[in-house]
Amino acid sequence: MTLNRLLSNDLPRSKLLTAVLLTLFLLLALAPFIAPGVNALSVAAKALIFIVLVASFDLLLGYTGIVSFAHTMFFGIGAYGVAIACSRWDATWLSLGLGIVTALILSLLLALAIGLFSLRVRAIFFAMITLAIASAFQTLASQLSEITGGEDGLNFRLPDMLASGYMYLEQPIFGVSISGRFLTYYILFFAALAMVLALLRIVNSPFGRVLQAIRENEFRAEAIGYRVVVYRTISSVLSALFATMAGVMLALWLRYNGPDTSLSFEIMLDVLLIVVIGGMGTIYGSVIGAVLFVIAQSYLQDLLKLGSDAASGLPWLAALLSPDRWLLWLGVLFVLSVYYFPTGIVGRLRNRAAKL
Amino acid sequence: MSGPLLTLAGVHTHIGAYHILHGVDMAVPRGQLTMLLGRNGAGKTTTLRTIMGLWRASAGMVTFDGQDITQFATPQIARLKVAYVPENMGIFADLTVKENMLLAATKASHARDIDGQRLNWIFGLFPAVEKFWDYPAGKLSGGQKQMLAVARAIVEPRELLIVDEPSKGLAPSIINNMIDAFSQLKAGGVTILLVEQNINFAKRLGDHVAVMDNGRVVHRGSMAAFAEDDALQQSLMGLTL
Amino acid sequence: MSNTLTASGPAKPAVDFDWKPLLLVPVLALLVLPVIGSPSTWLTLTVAGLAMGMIIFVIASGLTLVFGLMDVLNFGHGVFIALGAFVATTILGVMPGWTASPELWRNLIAVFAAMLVAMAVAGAVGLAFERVLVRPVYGQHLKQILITMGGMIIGEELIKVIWGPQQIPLMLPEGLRGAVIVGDAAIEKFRLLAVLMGGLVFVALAWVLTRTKIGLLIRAGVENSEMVESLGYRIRRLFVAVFVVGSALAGLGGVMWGLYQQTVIPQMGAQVNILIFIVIIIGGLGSTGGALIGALLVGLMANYTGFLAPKVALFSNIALMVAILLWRPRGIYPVANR
Amino acid sequence: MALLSTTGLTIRFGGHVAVNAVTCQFAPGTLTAIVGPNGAGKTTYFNLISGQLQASSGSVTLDDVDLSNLSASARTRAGLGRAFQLTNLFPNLTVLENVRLAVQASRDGTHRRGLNLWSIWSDHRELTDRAREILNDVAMQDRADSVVANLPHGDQRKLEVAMLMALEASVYMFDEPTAGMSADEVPKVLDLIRKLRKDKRNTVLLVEHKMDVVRELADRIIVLHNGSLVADGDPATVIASPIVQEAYLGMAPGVQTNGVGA
Repeated sequence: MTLNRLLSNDLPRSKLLTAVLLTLFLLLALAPFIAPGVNALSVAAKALIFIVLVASFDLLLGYTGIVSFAHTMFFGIGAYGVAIACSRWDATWLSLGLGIVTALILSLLLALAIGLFSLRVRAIFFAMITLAIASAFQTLASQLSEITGGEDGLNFRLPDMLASGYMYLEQPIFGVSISGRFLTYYILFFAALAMVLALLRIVNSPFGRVLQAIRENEFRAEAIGYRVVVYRTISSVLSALFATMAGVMLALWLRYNGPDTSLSFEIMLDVLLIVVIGGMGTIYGSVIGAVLFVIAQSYLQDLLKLGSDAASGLPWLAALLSPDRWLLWLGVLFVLSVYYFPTGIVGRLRNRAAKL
Repeated sequence: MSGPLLTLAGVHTHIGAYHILHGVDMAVPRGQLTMLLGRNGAGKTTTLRTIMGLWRASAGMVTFDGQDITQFATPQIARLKVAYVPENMGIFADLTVKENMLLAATKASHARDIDGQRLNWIFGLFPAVEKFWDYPAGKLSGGQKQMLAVARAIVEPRELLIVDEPSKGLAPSIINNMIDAFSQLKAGGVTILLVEQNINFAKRLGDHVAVMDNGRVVHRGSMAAFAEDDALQQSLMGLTL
Repeated sequence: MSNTLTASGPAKPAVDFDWKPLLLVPVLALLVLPVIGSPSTWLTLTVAGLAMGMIIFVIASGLTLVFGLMDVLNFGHGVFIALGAFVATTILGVMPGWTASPELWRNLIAVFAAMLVAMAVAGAVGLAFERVLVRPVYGQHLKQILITMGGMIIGEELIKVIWGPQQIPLMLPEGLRGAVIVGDAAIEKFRLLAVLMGGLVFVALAWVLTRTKIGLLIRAGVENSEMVESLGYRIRRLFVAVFVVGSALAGLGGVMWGLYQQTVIPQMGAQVNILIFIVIIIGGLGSTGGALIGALLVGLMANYTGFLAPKVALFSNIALMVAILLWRPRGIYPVANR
Repeated sequence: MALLSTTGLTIRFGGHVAVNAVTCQFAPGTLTAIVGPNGAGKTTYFNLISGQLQASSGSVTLDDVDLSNLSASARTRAGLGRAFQLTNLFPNLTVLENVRLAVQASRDGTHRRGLNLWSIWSDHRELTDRAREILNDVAMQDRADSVVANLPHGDQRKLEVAMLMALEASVYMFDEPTAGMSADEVPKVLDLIRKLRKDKRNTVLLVEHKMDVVRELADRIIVLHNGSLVADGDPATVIASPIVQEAYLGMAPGVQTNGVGA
């Protein structure tokens, strides 16, 4: 019952889906113990970051029906907020906090400005306009090198308690040293958990239902008395704030930020792909999609390299299978999933469960 | 060849989730004027759009001149010399009257290629078309647009002319023009299918009548008999006050 | 009914051409003159801006018609730009005798050959793009955005497979290098050629659109494609033709853009795409004349701010778009029924 | 005392006057049918009242509040409920969710609940209970969990009425509520509309072609023709009036259409 409430009465509604989600939850919760290696833990941390980033985008795309290409801009603002604060000031909790708050305020204002401006123009312009704004922002970030470190980005230190050299216990537990790194991972884990549950709550609130109504039939939502513009704008702002927090998580983990790490258009494409493959308008889809994607990205490139080596007799095939052409296969996967898999993994599993 | 020019047999049409036509059966005899009457929402416009291939019949068959055209695309149907004037008239507001006419003349690539004799005859029927030849069509009044829409439909010889509510929103004098034009066309051997709500207009023109209700044709017969029978009109159309 | 058209006597067409937007370009150019100060710098920048604007127009014209005619939002248009530019590197690469020749006519033939091949290739790929990616998602905007975006990623990666992922120089032929000196201002020769080419494309497009039956069909189709079909024309076929021509023009624009920048990279399509979107939003979706004015404004703005405040160059174009949309929310020349 | 009134309501499209200076009052507890030939401006008049179109001139007042400059959604919040000629629902949500969205938007201040981000929707029992009550009223309780897109047309029309009932408006506007319905479905919808009138504070406006329906339901008829109000009165008088016979049945030359009733 409490679990039910924690999930805002929005249960997975499919046994298989429940099993998958439970497995992912345990994997991520125990990642430092299951896979103590530096690389494996980074994969898990990246999955946590993407879960939040994608789930926040789902609020916009899946629930409100808005296509925005400016989502990584807010992700970048979160990461830069932490990076700039911690590299300019001392590595204290105060600077970290100030960085986060400033980033959230900036995201809020920007999202509000974009939302209010888009009132003036037709809905189909929104995707194009956000694309232009995101691109301009990325250029700006790499050019204002005094502040952002330009193309090189910023390396910075965090409070000592989060450093990998900071040991909380002298002896490792189950072979895992309880370091600042360990603590950072669990901060990310619980932050991600809390934010996913919060998003689940928002989409299942009276507000969330109005968003769905707007997605389904904007005209009618307006006609029964909802101010569509207000709801859309709030949805954009919330989605931007969560994306900013995902950026904060990224910076906490990497202790570095640069334009390619958090602002690149490729990340935006990844987010789109994950949300489509996972299942738009489900939140759970973001969780499954993000984990699958991060694992694929980390290990499939190795697989491609194997294929490429095996095909070395055929130069063109080898070129197609080169790990550098990872994005090519991503693109193909993307197109195929939009055509043949429009409800995504979660949609498929739920349909199957409903038919049984 | 005898027999009806156009027939519909058991035609069903769905628009999205909505089932609009529930098995329409009707025949449009050659060289005569058939009126399709009925209340709003009875399915008249959907029937015309299904004939034109703008909506696809989900069941049943449409034949034209003995040929099954149910699966034909709209342009293919138009090229069988079927002209269609939709309810909103389909005027290209950004183009001039001349350009609107030129578009309908499928064989002409310039206005000067349009059959001059036919054009003069059209100018005689609808003087406004000549008068506003170089105007953007969007500037015309509603009645003038309706005249242009019909003029456009007959700029080339047609076998079948399908018009959705030609009298809608027209002043009485223009209605007389319309009636005159349709009579002349019919005299020239054109088969005409009109949707109407205006019974008086229908009475003055129609040879045959088909009345629709709830997505079906519920009455077929001669216009003369229908016009005589007030009770029938009332029961079918609910129009008599 | 109508108060203007009921007067008797021969009616003359009302002259109500919307001329205000035409003033935008000269007004913008004159407004920045005092800011820049030096007239010769201003002239150089203005010519550069017009050249860039013309190139952008060549690319944008196809996209705006594709949108207008079939309501298709193509986010993959940029891939044809990059494709055209890379094809040009190959063609100019196999014609060293022609590009290095001191004779201008040989240079020009090399450039035109590169343009023609680039257009042919981009047009052919455009045909495949329309068939495979766009056709299944007619009428579904969300899917169109996603699918064509996916198409652009695939195209960009395939370009990397064929030409490699790195930046490739695209050198101007001998005779087109250097500048013409007008007073104190140096005007690069290629920019003059770009203005000329852009002008030719505009005139050709305008001629086709206003003087031919095909153009009439396109304009009518942008307004009401269903009625065009009811008159017996196959609008889909027309649309495919427009898509192919639009892709070919993007390929042509790509060659010009590459020569203008003198280098090409696989990502150039995505970069230019953003400018193109700004242009067609400013111009009014579906309007060729609007696209021309929008492109010239964007080209000028990019060059002026590139000189005055290079770091905010792209933002200046967004600001321009915002200003125009506040003035006319549907763009400079909104098309009826859209 | 009029609940709703329009004063000199006019809209022009280009040179065409679609609704011409229509002045009319609607008292509480009445059901007025608006009739007229196709193209007479009935739906346009509706759109002007409900705010889907902005008038060129003239005003709309509800309970002495001028609505003329308000958006459609603000007018709904002020108490104008409107159903549409073409079915206009949230197709991928369930029947219950559709009605609950309307209950949530209803007039007693609860539309603000839409801005509640932090409660679980299904916890709002009072919304669900009210929605189920309304579904009971329209005899659709067993359809509550069906997805709207899969409903037969008649049920979608009934749901349209149910959503309007849920709004608890003071003025209910129906644009051909029985269009495209099979004969056995029509009486059900008419019963629903009758129910709405039970509360005497309400006003119902109805655009309708079917004269049998109008006769059965309306206690007043107004006739629009070419955008102008040409007749107004109780059904018997209006139906008997020759000018209406002409206007409605056909436009024989000589019909005077200007200035009557306006």
